[in-house]
Amino acid sequence: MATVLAGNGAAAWGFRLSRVQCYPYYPITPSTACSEQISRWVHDGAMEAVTINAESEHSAASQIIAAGKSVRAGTATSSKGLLYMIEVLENAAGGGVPCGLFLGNRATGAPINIWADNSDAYAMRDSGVIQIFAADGQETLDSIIQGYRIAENLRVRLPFAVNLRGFTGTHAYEGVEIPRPEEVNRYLPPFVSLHPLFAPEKPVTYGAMLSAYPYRRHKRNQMAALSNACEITLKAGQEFAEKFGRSYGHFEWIGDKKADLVVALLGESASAGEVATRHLQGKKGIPGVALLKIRLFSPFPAKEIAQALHRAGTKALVVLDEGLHHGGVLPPLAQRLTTAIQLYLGGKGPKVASVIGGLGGSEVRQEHFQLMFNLADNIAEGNPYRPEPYWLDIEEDPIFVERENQVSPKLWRKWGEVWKKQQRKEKFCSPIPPDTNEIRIYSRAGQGAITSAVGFTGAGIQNGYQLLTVPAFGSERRGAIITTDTLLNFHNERRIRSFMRAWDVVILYDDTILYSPEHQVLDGLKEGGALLVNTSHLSVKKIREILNVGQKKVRVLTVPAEAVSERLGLKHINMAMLGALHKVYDKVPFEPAQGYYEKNVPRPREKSLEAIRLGFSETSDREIQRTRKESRLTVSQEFRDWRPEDHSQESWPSALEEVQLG
Amino acid sequence: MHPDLVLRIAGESGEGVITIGETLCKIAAREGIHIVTFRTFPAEIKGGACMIQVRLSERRIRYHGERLDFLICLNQEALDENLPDLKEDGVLLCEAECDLSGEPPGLTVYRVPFERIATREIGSRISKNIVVLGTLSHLLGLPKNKIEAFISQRFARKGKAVLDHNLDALQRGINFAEQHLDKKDSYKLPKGGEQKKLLMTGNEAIALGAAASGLKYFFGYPITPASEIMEWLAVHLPKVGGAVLQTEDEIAAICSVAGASWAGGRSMTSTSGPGLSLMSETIGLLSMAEIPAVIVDSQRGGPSTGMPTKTEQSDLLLALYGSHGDATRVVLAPISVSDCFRVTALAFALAEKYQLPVIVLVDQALSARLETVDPQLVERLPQGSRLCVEPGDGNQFARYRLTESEVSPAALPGTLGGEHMVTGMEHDELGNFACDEETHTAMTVKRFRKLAAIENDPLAQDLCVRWGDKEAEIGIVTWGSSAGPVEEAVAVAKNLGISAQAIVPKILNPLPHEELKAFLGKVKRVIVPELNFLGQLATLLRSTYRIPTIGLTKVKGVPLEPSEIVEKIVEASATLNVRSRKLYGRAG
Amino acid sequence: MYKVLFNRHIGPNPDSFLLPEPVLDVGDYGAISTKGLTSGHQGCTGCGMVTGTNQLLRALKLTGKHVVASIGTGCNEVITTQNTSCWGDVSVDHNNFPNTAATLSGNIAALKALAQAGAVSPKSTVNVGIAGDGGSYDIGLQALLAWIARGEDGVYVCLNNQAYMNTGIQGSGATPYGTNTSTTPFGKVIRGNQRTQQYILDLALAAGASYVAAACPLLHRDLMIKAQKAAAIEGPCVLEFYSVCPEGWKSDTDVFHEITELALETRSWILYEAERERSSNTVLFTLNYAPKKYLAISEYLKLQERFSGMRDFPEMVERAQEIIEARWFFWKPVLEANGIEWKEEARAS
Amino acid sequence: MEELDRSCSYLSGISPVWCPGCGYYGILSALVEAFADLNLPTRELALISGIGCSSRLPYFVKAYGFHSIHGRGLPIAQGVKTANPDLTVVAVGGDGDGLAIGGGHLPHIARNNVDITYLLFNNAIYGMTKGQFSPTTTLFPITKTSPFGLAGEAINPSALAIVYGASFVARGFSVKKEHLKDLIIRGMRHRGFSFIEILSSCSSFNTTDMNVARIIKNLQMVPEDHNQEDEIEALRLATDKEKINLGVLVRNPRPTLGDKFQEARQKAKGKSPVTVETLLNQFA
Repeated sequence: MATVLAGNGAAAWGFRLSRVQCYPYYPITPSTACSEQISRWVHDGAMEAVTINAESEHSAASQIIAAGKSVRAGTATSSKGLLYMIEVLENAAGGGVPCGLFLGNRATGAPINIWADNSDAYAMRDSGVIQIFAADGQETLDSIIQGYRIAENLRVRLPFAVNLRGFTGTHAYEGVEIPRPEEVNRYLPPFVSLHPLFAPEKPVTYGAMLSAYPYRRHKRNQMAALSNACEITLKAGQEFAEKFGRSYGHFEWIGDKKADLVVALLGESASAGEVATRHLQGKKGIPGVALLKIRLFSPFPAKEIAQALHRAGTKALVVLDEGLHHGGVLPPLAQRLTTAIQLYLGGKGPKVASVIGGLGGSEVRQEHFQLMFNLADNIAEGNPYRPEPYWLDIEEDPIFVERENQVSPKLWRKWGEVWKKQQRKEKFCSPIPPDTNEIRIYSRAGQGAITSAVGFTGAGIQNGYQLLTVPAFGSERRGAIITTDTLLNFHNERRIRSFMRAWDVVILYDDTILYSPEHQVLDGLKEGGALLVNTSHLSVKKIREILNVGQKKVRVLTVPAEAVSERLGLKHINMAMLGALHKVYDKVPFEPAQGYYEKNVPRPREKSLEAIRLGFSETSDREIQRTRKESRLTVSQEFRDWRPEDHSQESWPSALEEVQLG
Repeated sequence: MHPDLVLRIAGESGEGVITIGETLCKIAAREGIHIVTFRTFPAEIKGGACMIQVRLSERRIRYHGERLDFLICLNQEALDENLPDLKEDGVLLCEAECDLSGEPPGLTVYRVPFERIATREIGSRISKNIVVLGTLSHLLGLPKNKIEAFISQRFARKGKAVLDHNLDALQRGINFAEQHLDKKDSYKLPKGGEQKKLLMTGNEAIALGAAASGLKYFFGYPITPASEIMEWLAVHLPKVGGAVLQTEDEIAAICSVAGASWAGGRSMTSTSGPGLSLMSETIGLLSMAEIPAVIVDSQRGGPSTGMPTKTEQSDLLLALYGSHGDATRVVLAPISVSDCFRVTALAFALAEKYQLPVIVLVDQALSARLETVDPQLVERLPQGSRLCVEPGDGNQFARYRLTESEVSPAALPGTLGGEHMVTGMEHDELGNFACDEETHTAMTVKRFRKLAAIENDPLAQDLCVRWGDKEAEIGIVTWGSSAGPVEEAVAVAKNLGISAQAIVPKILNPLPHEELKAFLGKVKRVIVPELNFLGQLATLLRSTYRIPTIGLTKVKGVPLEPSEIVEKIVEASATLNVRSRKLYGRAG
Repeated sequence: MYKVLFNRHIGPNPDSFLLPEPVLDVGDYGAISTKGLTSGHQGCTGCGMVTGTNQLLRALKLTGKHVVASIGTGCNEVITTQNTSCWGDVSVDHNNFPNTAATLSGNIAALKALAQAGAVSPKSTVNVGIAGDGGSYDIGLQALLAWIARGEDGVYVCLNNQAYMNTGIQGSGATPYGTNTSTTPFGKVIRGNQRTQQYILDLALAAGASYVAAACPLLHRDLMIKAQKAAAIEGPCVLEFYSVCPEGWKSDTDVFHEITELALETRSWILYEAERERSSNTVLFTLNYAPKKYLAISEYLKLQERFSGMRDFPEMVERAQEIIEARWFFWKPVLEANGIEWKEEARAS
Repeated sequence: MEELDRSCSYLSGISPVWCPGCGYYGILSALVEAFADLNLPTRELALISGIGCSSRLPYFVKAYGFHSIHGRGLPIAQGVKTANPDLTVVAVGGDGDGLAIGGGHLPHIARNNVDITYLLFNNAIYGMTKGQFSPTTTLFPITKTSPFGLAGEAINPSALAIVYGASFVARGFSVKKEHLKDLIIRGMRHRGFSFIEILSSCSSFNTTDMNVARIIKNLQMVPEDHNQEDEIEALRLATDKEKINLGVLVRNPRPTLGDKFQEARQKAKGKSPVTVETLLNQFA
């Protein structure tokens, strides 16, 4: 039975199930929630570990390294926090300390940017840490458990890091299977300290200073240990699959077995790639396509990947990097793949083109993958291509250029020949029909929209659907307008984690959002979709007027959620809105969902449940009556129409006589 | 023997003219004679012409009389001013030194050297009025002992010396008259009834009526001619446990009334036109917040400061419509002093029962005039009280609950469980602000239906006075103090052989439609005499009933005279057979 | 702030109101063999730090507990672990330069976790962090103060030789006024170190340390008593050792004794300790040494070439003296109670 | 927690309509906490207000409330207290309400020493009408209706009240809630007219005059040894140009209007009971 967890929550479960004994932490967006969850468990006594409220990431890293010599230790961080750790993390690798890290990947700035890319993970490439890239919460949880298994292997004894893309991964709520602790215990044996510090009978010295000869020997051994991790990872994955039924290797091959065109990348962005790949697969005129989702980045499984590409007969490989290699020829992943192909396949390997995208929270969407496959196709046809990276979503330097004057003359002089020979092909770039249902909530920060969306996700998962909820996350103040998106996938056999941005339902938690010029709430709403507004005073007609809906086929519904909550004495309107959502969107049936809510709604439970029920029943697309608590005036039409008697209209036989005659 | 005696005493302010009149009235009232007085005030506090006219009658009267039977003048200026009003065969008592060169031949003249007697013989100019009294005692047959008793009562507090001084002056007056004046005319004090009468001014009647209706708190600001109400209450209201406060302005006065009334005490204020203008905003609040209050407006010449000491009936439209928005209120207009008393009581009854402001319109002439009233006045006063509840049921108290009767039960502050808001904003039943269309419509309807309910309330029945032949084709509609001259005029017209009838509604908002409709349905000409330029009642009648009216308006600062009305009646009777609307096209 | 109390008694003090029993004097232990630092280290001749560490480790080992030392990078680490280990019968965890206190913290957490798991007894081990003045006053200050603030149970020792010696004698936060170092050279315009030195024990006390003490290897009884007290007292305890450095101070290698004595007599190094009673937040200060005769600071400057420049500038010497007097003023109540003059004028004339 | 609950029972449950960041929230909370501290029954509380942002306050408090017309809160409160002396009457109003349109009432209510507590919310702007200058605007002279600066000098409300002879004058600050609560309690305990000026920032239209940072920087509590009967010293404190003095400036008890009424009744009452009939006799 899957539980609804965000990526951070899944990571916390990973540490918890791995029986981490020492967990120092220092907060940094977007991975803080993992530490928060563990602190909560430890303070509640649900998890037995020593947490340390460190004053910096540097100290947190020092602490896992110190403690990691005696017990199982781990921490979570991101971005600059990781960079601050790297100084000491090398001591973990050099000192052979098998501690664990969870990284919510985030840009490293400057300019400061709190959103996702792989810059921080790329920055730690040379610190000797095992780097695993997970694509979702489930993989994160599983990878952390496997990570300790790999790291503590006697042939490895190195620190490891599990990476998950910030926000779209760390803050995406979805169904995660939490393995049973006793099964994990069988898979992951207790931590054994090879050279215990706390053994008076055998004093040890860690971190001694070495001169050149012992130093170079030590480093060679360290490299060998890291190389061993490659094999051990595969083994750990296989064993994990045997025990838990979910298999993980060095990489995942998605798409055609024989694939002329391959796009390679790390981590969560594969969700969108998967949708695009499946869309292109088997299409007329399109050769075999596949997505190479690489999981183990360090040590890089070069040989295995080269073999896979060779087996698939790949002609062109496009590598997406969500980070840079400043001053380098190619970005890190592209560089590693190029080297691998060159080393193991020589001239027989596919041609490799590099694409940089997804920086600083940029979306990597389905259409980007379509473009990349298109590019690969061009390369496979023998057309020239850029030796240096292409960029995604840079208007002045696009992948495909139709006309010369589209880009600057300077650029055209440089790449005009390439662009002339390459063309954007409709068969690659046709729009992908949505295959899922999607719901978008516009709310104000602090209104509890995420809680309700997560509740809805849980109810849906309980009813056997795959759901994913991704709240937009930023540096917004309380009261700013934020969005929360939920995706429903009815194809149980396929994992879809990527939004098409075609909304079946759009929900406004606050009717003032209707007036926001920055939020065009009708954008992306499907024909026949529904718009649900929390309002006590706007009529459906008025809303249609404000939005200028016109003849567009859109259902508009309203719910007086604020009045409902106020009546019940609830602070937030989210529970009433949750009920209303069920009324608007009936694919997650209301009756069975209530069973889930009974166990999971926030306190006070009874009132929340009542709010859900009232929200459901009070949602309507009719013109609403004014709802102003009990003081609402209920008076008869007759009463309202009463006016003082008009005596002037009566006839006066006597006094008026003269006037009429005149 | 004349059934009526119209007497005027004129002189300079400070000469004790009014004391003479009042003494005369007092003695006459004790004799059971009906009295109506009329007096003018100079704009100055001392100095300037002043006079008091007293009409003494055997029957019930509402008018102070048009032509004088008896004129007493204390100086030349007064003589020149007042002589034209004296009947051709009237009596003149004047200062001996006055020049009577243009004197009409038919007069009976008595000349007395009041000034000399007072200054030379008594040695005090201010006792001149007592000398006059002594002279009058002889001429009109006032019993000496009654005058002495009155003087004793009046000067007792000032010490024996003063009292003796005045008694001496009285005696000298009587002596002079007995020695030098031969009674040549037939005017005597009219015959009195068996019942002693009470003598009071309109203002006093209002104050007394308020006290009798349970007034507890009075807030006011001095203004002529309404100040006497506050002055009287300031002395007497604390005796019955009430309180009077002179506030900083009329706004504070009416606001304090609003507060005190909301807190449960019967409260009122009195003012004149300028004050009512200031109070207009709060009248809207009282109407909106449904708080009872009684406001007395003693009208004076306007607009603006106008003529503070002169009478006029020009605040009718302000009283009816003043304040922005659809503000409801009741407007009452008494027609005589005894009416002032009962109408004030009615004002409290209606205000409390229907929780709205009630405006009582009187005018300077009515406020200031002394009139005799029956002591039975205080019996069977109109009664009405506020519908109060003690909720205490735990629910939020709905102050403005919509009910069948349109009157929402109130909870006075201090009542358990009755916490509520009253507000000048449009509100829902709980008193919380609400400005949606439904609430505003419903609440406005609620407030106006109270007025409709008042029309049918037993308290508001029989508020029309009618005189004359019920079949007459000439009708007169008037209001307030103009009723007296109209009553006289109808009688005069009858003597002239013209049949006319009159109706005087004492309630002007809501109008007594049943009675007015019946009246207007009978008559063919409608004369509307009133003391303003615009013809404010006529305007109201024309707009309400779409009838043509013949206006009779006067803005001279003095009351209408019956002869003016008779003139209009004659004029109207001449047009009865002419079928043209042109004649009646002009308003007012 | 905390309430200040003074111990009337001046001298070594085995008693503590935080402990039920006084700690033992070194001589009271009888024959318990301890190792301290073993031979083979690469410390300079006349190094006070090695002596201090040695005395520290011996004192801790005397208590019968296992000692786990988390040590920071610096002379002390480099000279004892190069290709080998001179740490005798204690376990050593060297991690990095800035994170001595954080490493100490990690090891304390590990001990706690192991104790939770029932693997070891929490009282069986003393966790001690050892760093130099650079690692304590400068780069490691954040970690140190945070460790104190967290209130973890351990001992932190700052081996203060008043400059970065391992990297070639650069000025640190603990370098005294007027000192000539390679980054604060005695120039023609700027004459030596212009900063007034900081005092780590003041910072530690302000951050909430349970016990702080200043010691010098010359008075080894006092030092070892303090080390034992720090090991026994619950909560974060911070010790600071006066560590003579002939190389950095440019003094003769055989005047270890004289320099330390002059430091004490001129009061440029004050031996004291302070313990904190947490419930009432009272800190009891004990002065462990008061010179009979106050020597002028100029005497102290004589033996060390690092001060050679300032000797010729009376106003600088005067300033150095003022710094000392200002700090000594704190002890006025104790001195008066013991009939000792505290004023500057009272110094030998 | 219990404390909070008790003061909450004085809230009507209607959510205030004030802007986010408005100082009036602090005043409301100080007021209900003062009620809770004094343990006043809600039924004996009467809150009277005029018009303005501050005058909306009675809606939010569970009590007998009267939201009247612009500037007239004080005379209405006078009427209420006169008619029912058992009520605890609190009048509230803003600087425009109390010092501009209703400014004429203040001296007389102070003179009469009506036993009410008057909270003057001084935010130095007309907030409800959205940003026109008020009688206390100084530092923020460019408003919607004074685009080229102000013509007049600002009024100092506390000084005015002292000069008018209010028997209790205090100045509070909406941010200093506990202090303000204490002032309100003292004002309500004072028998007679209690004038409390409450400085409060208008977060939407004037954050300059009542700038919280500026006031915090410049404020100073009235010295403990200040003689509250010394009106000259109080005036000096109220008009201090350097510092903003908070606290009780004047406390000078004297007979109230109610006392005067009672005295008048005693004096007017003769030996025999007075009825309408006896009143009638004087006209005989």
